[in-house]
Amino acid sequence: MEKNDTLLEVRNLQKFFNVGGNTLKAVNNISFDIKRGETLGVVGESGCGKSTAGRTILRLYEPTGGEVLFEGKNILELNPQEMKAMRRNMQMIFQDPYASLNPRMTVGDIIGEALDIHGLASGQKRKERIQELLSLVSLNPEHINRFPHEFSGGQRQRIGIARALAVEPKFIVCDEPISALDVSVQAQVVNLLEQLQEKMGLTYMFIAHDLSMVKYISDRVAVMYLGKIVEIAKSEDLYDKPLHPYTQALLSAIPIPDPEIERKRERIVLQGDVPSPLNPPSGCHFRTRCPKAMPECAVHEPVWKEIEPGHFSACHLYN
Amino acid sequence: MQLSKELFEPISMDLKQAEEIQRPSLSFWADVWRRLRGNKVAMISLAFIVILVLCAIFIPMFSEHNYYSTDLAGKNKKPSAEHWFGTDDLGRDMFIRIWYGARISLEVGVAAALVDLVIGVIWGGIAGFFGGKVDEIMMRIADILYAIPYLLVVILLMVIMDPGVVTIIIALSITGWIGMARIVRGQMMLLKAQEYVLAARSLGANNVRLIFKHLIPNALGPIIVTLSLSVPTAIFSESFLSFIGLGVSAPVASWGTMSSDGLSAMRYYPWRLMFPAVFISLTMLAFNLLGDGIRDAVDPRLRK
Amino acid sequence: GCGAPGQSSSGEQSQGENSAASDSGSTEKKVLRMNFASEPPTADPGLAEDSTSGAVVRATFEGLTRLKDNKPIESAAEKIDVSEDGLTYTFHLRDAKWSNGDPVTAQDFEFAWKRVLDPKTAANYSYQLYYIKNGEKANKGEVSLDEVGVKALDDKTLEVKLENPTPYFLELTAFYTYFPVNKKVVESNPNWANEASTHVGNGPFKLVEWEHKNKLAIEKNENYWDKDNVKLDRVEFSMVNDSNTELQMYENGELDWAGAPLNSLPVDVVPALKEEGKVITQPIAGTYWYKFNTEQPPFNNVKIRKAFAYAINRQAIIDNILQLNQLPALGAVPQSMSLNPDGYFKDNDVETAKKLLAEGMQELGISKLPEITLSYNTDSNHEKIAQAIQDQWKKNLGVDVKLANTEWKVYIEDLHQGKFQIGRMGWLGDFNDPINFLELFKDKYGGNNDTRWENAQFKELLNQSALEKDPAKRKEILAQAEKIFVDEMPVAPIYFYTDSWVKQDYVKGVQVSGLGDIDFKWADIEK
Amino acid sequence: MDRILDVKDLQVSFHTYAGEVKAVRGVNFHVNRGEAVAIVGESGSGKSVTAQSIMKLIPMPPGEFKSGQILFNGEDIIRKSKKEMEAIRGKEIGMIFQDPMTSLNPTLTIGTQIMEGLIKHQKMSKSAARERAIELLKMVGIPQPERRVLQYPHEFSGGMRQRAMIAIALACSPKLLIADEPTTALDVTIQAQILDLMKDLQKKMDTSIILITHDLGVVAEMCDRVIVMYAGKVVESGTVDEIFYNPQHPYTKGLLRSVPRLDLNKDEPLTPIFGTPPDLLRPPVGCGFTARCESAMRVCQQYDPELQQVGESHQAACWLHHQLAKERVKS
Amino acid sequence: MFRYLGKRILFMILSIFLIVTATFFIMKAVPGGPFTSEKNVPDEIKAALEAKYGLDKPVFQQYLDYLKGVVTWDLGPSFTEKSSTVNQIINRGFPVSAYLGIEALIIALFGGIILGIIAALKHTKWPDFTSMVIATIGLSVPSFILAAFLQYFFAIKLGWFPIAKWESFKYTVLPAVALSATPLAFIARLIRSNMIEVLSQDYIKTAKAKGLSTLTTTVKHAVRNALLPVITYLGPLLANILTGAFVIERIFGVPGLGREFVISITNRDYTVIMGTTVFYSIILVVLVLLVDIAYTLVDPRIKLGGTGKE
Ligand SMILES: Nc1ncnc2c1ncn2[C@@H]1O[C@H](COP(=O)(O)OP(=O)(O)OP(=O)(O)O)[C@@H](O)[C@H]1O
Ligand SMILES: Nc1ncnc2c1ncn2[C@@H]1O[C@H](COP(=O)(O)OP(=O)(O)OP(=O)(O)O)[C@@H](O)[C@H]1O
Ligand SMILES: [Mg+2]
Ligand SMILES: [Mg+2]
Repeated sequence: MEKNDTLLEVRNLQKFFNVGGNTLKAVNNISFDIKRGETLGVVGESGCGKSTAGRTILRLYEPTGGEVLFEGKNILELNPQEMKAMRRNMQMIFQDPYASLNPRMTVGDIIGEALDIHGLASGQKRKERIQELLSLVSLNPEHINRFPHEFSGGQRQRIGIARALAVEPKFIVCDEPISALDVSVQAQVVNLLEQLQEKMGLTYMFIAHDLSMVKYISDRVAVMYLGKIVEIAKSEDLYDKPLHPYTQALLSAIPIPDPEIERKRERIVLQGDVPSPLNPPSGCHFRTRCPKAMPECAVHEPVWKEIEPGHFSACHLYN
Repeated sequence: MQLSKELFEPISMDLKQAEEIQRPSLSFWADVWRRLRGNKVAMISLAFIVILVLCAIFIPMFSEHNYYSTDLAGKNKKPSAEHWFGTDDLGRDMFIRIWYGARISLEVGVAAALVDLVIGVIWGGIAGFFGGKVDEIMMRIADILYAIPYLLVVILLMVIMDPGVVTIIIALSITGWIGMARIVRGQMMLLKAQEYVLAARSLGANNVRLIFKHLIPNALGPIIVTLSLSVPTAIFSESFLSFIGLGVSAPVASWGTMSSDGLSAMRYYPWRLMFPAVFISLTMLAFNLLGDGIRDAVDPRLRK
Repeated sequence: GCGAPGQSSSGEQSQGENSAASDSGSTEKKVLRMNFASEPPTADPGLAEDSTSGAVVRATFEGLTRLKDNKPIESAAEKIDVSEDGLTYTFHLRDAKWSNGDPVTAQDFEFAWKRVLDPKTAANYSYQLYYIKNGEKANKGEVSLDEVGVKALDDKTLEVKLENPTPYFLELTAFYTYFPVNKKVVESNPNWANEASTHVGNGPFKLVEWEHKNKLAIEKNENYWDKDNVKLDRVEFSMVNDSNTELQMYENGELDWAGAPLNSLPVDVVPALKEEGKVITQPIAGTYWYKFNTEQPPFNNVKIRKAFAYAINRQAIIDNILQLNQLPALGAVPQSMSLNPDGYFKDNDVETAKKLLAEGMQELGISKLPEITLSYNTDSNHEKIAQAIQDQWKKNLGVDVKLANTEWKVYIEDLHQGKFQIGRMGWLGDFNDPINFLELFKDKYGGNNDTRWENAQFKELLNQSALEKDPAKRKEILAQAEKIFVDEMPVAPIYFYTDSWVKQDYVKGVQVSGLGDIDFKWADIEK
Repeated sequence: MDRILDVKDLQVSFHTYAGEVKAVRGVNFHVNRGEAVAIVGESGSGKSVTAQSIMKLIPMPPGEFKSGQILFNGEDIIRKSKKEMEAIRGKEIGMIFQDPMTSLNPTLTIGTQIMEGLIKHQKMSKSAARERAIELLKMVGIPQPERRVLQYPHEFSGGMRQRAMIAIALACSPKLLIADEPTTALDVTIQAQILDLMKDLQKKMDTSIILITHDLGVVAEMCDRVIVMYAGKVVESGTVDEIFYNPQHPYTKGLLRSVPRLDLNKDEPLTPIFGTPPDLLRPPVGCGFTARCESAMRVCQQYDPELQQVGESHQAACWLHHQLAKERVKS
Repeated sequence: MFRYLGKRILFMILSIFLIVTATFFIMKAVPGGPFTSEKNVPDEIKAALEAKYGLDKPVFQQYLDYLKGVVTWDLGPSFTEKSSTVNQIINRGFPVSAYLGIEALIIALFGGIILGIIAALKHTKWPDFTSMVIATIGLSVPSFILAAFLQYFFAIKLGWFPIAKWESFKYTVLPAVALSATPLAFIARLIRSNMIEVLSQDYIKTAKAKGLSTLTTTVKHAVRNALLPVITYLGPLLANILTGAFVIERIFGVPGLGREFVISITNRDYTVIMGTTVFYSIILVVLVLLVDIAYTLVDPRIKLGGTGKE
């Protein structure tokens, strides 16, 4: 598959929230590209702005600044009519398989809503299409009239995927689609996503905090900390040779399901908590917890640069 | 235990079967109904209300008495075989008047609740959905409306409109919906942040669709509970309006009017107070208990 | 806070100890416990216009005359001279003192009356003084107050000139609008009547305690000229509005009196009370009637008006609903001043009514009556009567009438503006003379007519009566007028009011006049 | 070895409107002194119910002990009176809950909440208890504990709250600590801190730990032995090495295969366990895992296998270990 | 914090202004004036009366005059009660209503909390059912009927309390009980549902896991948290209860503000209507603010204005 042409470009994207009179910079100047057919993993601790970034890219939140180019077209400049059409290209899968399905609608209506909104099919054709989508995500097409609460978490997540696929999108933001699932069923969903990507040439932005899963599914991985991307690289590169101290700490913190390895492992345990995004530290946001912090880190924001080919990071260590 | 060898033959794993849902399919409301059915108190209340409605519809149709014919000589008669609930101070049959009163009270209750429902849900829905300035302004208006002397507004209304049940219903609807609006608004605030709303948005759903397909159906539980409580509130308010003299016009009498009429007769002709008062109280009790039952039945925390 | 009951701001009340004493030593003190249905709006005789204020003012002030057994007797005036033409009255005042010790002078009367007539005072009842020469003009600002026909010739002599010979003028002088006020006190403190401590009167009692909205007490005035005839030491008024509660308090021994004239008895308990023989009933000068809008069909037709009036069974309503021995009204003028005690038509005359209805409808050229609405202001008694009459009309005439009730003030406005077909109203006499009732309907747009009915002959007769000095002839003229009135039937009279009350047996001598005014001067407690 | 806790044939049901939910259907396991035991299993497999049974915190109704024994230091907890239980809770057994956001009372200061147990069990004075609370906070690594004792939970971050929870649970140096998914709600970096802390404290205080978790990585890091639960039953138990390197139950195997390893190649698909666990309202007749099991046999549908010794300290409940099954595989 | 308070107070003033304005014009639109009476007075007298009270001015001018009065807290004379100004009426009536209201509130809070707790602790058992029936009856019986029954049983039959009037403490008991019935029932139900919710919270499990007794857990951990939502409800409740309840005051002859309010409307006593409305709305908005402030004192999670809470 051709992976070289860029599907999505994000330039200096910003999303600020107003919280009780203060500005919360949930996403602060992030830039990256996603190529057609590629999966970009996004990792980072809770509250670092992953979901906000994903939602802003889909224009579910109005961005504060920056631009998002989808196939070269800036979607932030589209009028509501054009935006609605654009929504067929880009979809989202949500974290919580319980909260993301309307409990008062049948599975058929949940999936069919996309068809109704865009007028894609009606009557018998609508039903057939829904059943086709159900089969696509390996659910029993006869369950079309059931309600979400009758399904297990993994099945619900597949319903969510079927809903996203109904409009035949090119790009899907997967916002922690597996975090809420049991380990035993996480693989069901991940495998399904992989298969679909293969079959339909989908492009994913895959948000998660389970780094092992992100590594497994992504081509490239972006690491976020307090609203900023601190490192982006090919996924093997990132895991083999993390550059940013935060990435290093993050990787070392993952518990590995292998007692042997665990017994031998040396890990970097970060001190302290993630600072409040309302009042982030000056300079490099990570410096308060960084084991390698230097005086300079408090003064300047580190610049974003390509340290190795295709491996970008923002850290004073590499100046 | 004797196990035969055949038992240890492998069987092919049928994926479909593993995915099969074993419980029968139940929609949310079927589920609610099932739980409600298990609640004896709520069911008795519901039965009471149903019987009350049926009686209010049919008893006046088939009774030999009517609610307006006076018999001055036969006034203030004790309950008897002829007049089951006795007669009032104009010698009218209390039994039949109670059922006519039930019509008024229930009509007022249900209609006012419905109007509350429409205004309250839309008002609260819009305020909660759009939030921010819109919300601020709409809720302030509700607050202010709440503080304007109600009686004054009602008198003004009585001037503009002909007296009657409709006027009372409108009078009750002036401020009655505020509670509902607050509830719906709160629900909207909660629900609009739900991921399924976001999901619908990402599919390109417009606000109308979001509000009516996603938000309101999910707020229906609290809405129905509030509704079941606003019926007794309306009946209650109607009796207050009657007590201060703004009720339905005679000779039609609601329970409220009848009980305030009967109040002074409490010591001498207790049945004139007792019957309407007991009916008001039992009806309110039934609606309240039913409301509680519904609340328990729709509460997701008890659902598991 | 200071809202705590019992901690009333009684500091300013000099009689605080007295009242305490009266609680403990009730064997000596004669205390009458009454109830006002509401706070007296005022204790200023010039501004009073309701029965509650009237009761306070009548007890704490003394007019030129005072009604005893419905006859005016000299009070502040010792001697009264009336001129030949009946237009000039000269009052010779007796030596009397205000409760603060000042002498009561003729100037006080002149001042009080002119004060009422002064447009700046804006006294609602100033028209009660229109019988005085130039009274009306002065009140309307057409002439100066100096031209009003009242003058203090000296400290003890008051000369009054009238517009017309007014046979009932002496009765009027017993009315509170004619009471004097202490000129010095009023001029020095415009709010003198608002508190017990500043209130000054010349009556048998003085105001000693006024805890607004809660209670009021009067005590015997030691400065009163006739104090030997005042037996009561103290009258205490509570202010409980609810008539049921009032009666219960009476039955619990917390009150000595319940019911009229300060409140009413709850109708439902009346039969029981009557059975016990406790209810005292007295007719008063008032008529309860249904006004017809004579400008609108079908009540522009006399026969139809009459039909409706005749088809009412008044006695049944009185016996079963009102139950207080009211009298069926078969004329406009109440029994106490009646011109024709037998009435002008028959009660419950269904046959005639039916006939008249048919004729009336024929005259109007209709075969079916339009929708008819009977309006009344919201009140349970009015409602009961309306329902009974509605049913009677249905049964007797086969007419369906709709009932409509409205809030009081809205109702009055509607009635005054002619927005009604049949409307309930009552009239309580201001003074004991038929003219007070007939006059209402003199002018089509008269303030209290409402029916829009006018009759030249009727009008002429009333004008004549004003000039007639001979009481017998005058009565004759008025009777003619009433006959015309009843013939034309712009209103359907229903009943004449009575006042009914219950009182403890030891309460004696409380006077309730034919106008329903209560007077405590001669009251006594004989335990 | 010395058993601090011995759970024998524990059965717990809940009576709901829909019927009886057999949440725990005969669970057997034990915990040795000073040992860290993990309980793993899918959501709804009865882990929390088992843990709360040990504390007798199951709400009754709707809960009910159907049968079994929970021997703590040789005494049956199920038989204990309310008063006796109050003396055990907090003092002998401490407990940490999953969600640090909701398991602290929002209207009481952290200090008060730590002190409560101390005052109750150690009969400390208020000031002594406060001193001890400060010490405990310091011990769990909260900076400026003097100031922090006076603060309310909402002024703490998630990780700090979980530390405070640990301080509460360890306040009276209990012999057994039950941690019900103590890190699930936390970020990886914070999770690492907490796990570090728990390991540290376990060594220092010589407590036994029951750690309930989904995360096999955490198990590998923290625990000596593992108990695998499925549909209200223990299906396998053994040392970490036995479980991770030599799993005997198909469910355990599936579980291990479904998690990606960092060394796994992107091209190799993951191996999920298909299907869903059975509905405990209608527990299956045979083995609960049959419908999802690759090597299911007819017997699995009819009879429920019992826990069976498969190694020195290794037990599994699977018909595959039956003589007849082994014979069939051989042939 | 101060910015927040400033903003709140600004909003309060705006609200009061709007309430006053709306009430003023509605009042003017309602037919009948203070001088409309059964005995129609001659037009000239009416005109004189209107001139005396400034009612002859254009409505807008009257409105401005009135606003001026509100600002200087001089609410003018009463039209029907010639002996009182509106300020006096409020000064007299409010303490009475407030006294009665606070007494009723105490009864309601104590009774409601106790009933609610009993019900929650014995959830789905008979004490729960009994308390809820008691509470629901409180909501179901119209207050005038309840008042009449109280009078009948406790004053007439048993003679424990006087029937009516407002003199010493024992006169306050029956009206306070009658007035407390509805809020008591409401609070009981609120507490019950809050308690049930709170009892299912994790921190209650934590408390139990510490070995605390049921009593300590209930009192220290559950009740406290269950009470919080009641505080929000207290604002409007207090405003209503403090400014008096017409029906109760009428039946028991209590000289409170509630009676004033209703009677002034039926009398079209313009200044009293406006005065009591202004007073009520001030009490309402101030109490709502106070309750919000109180909430932040009781619930450490909430900071004034911190979350832009409305
Ligand atoms: N609608 C909103 N209003 C105000 N603040 C918000 C809003 N949505 C998110 N935030 C804040 O923005 C920051 C980033 O939130 P976001 O949800 O994007 O984080 P995340 O990385 O997705 O975290 P998680 O892993 O917990 O999902 C957080 O501090 C959050 O509190
Ligand atoms: N109070 C209760 N009422 C009814 N059923 C309950 C109750 N508590 C637990 N259950 C049921 O018991 C079963 C086991 O629940 P438990 O909480 O022990 O699962 P778990 O293994 O801890 O799962 P998780 O990983 O999701 O925490 C579930 O089916 C659950 O629905
Ligand atoms: Mg997120
Ligand atoms: Mg659990």
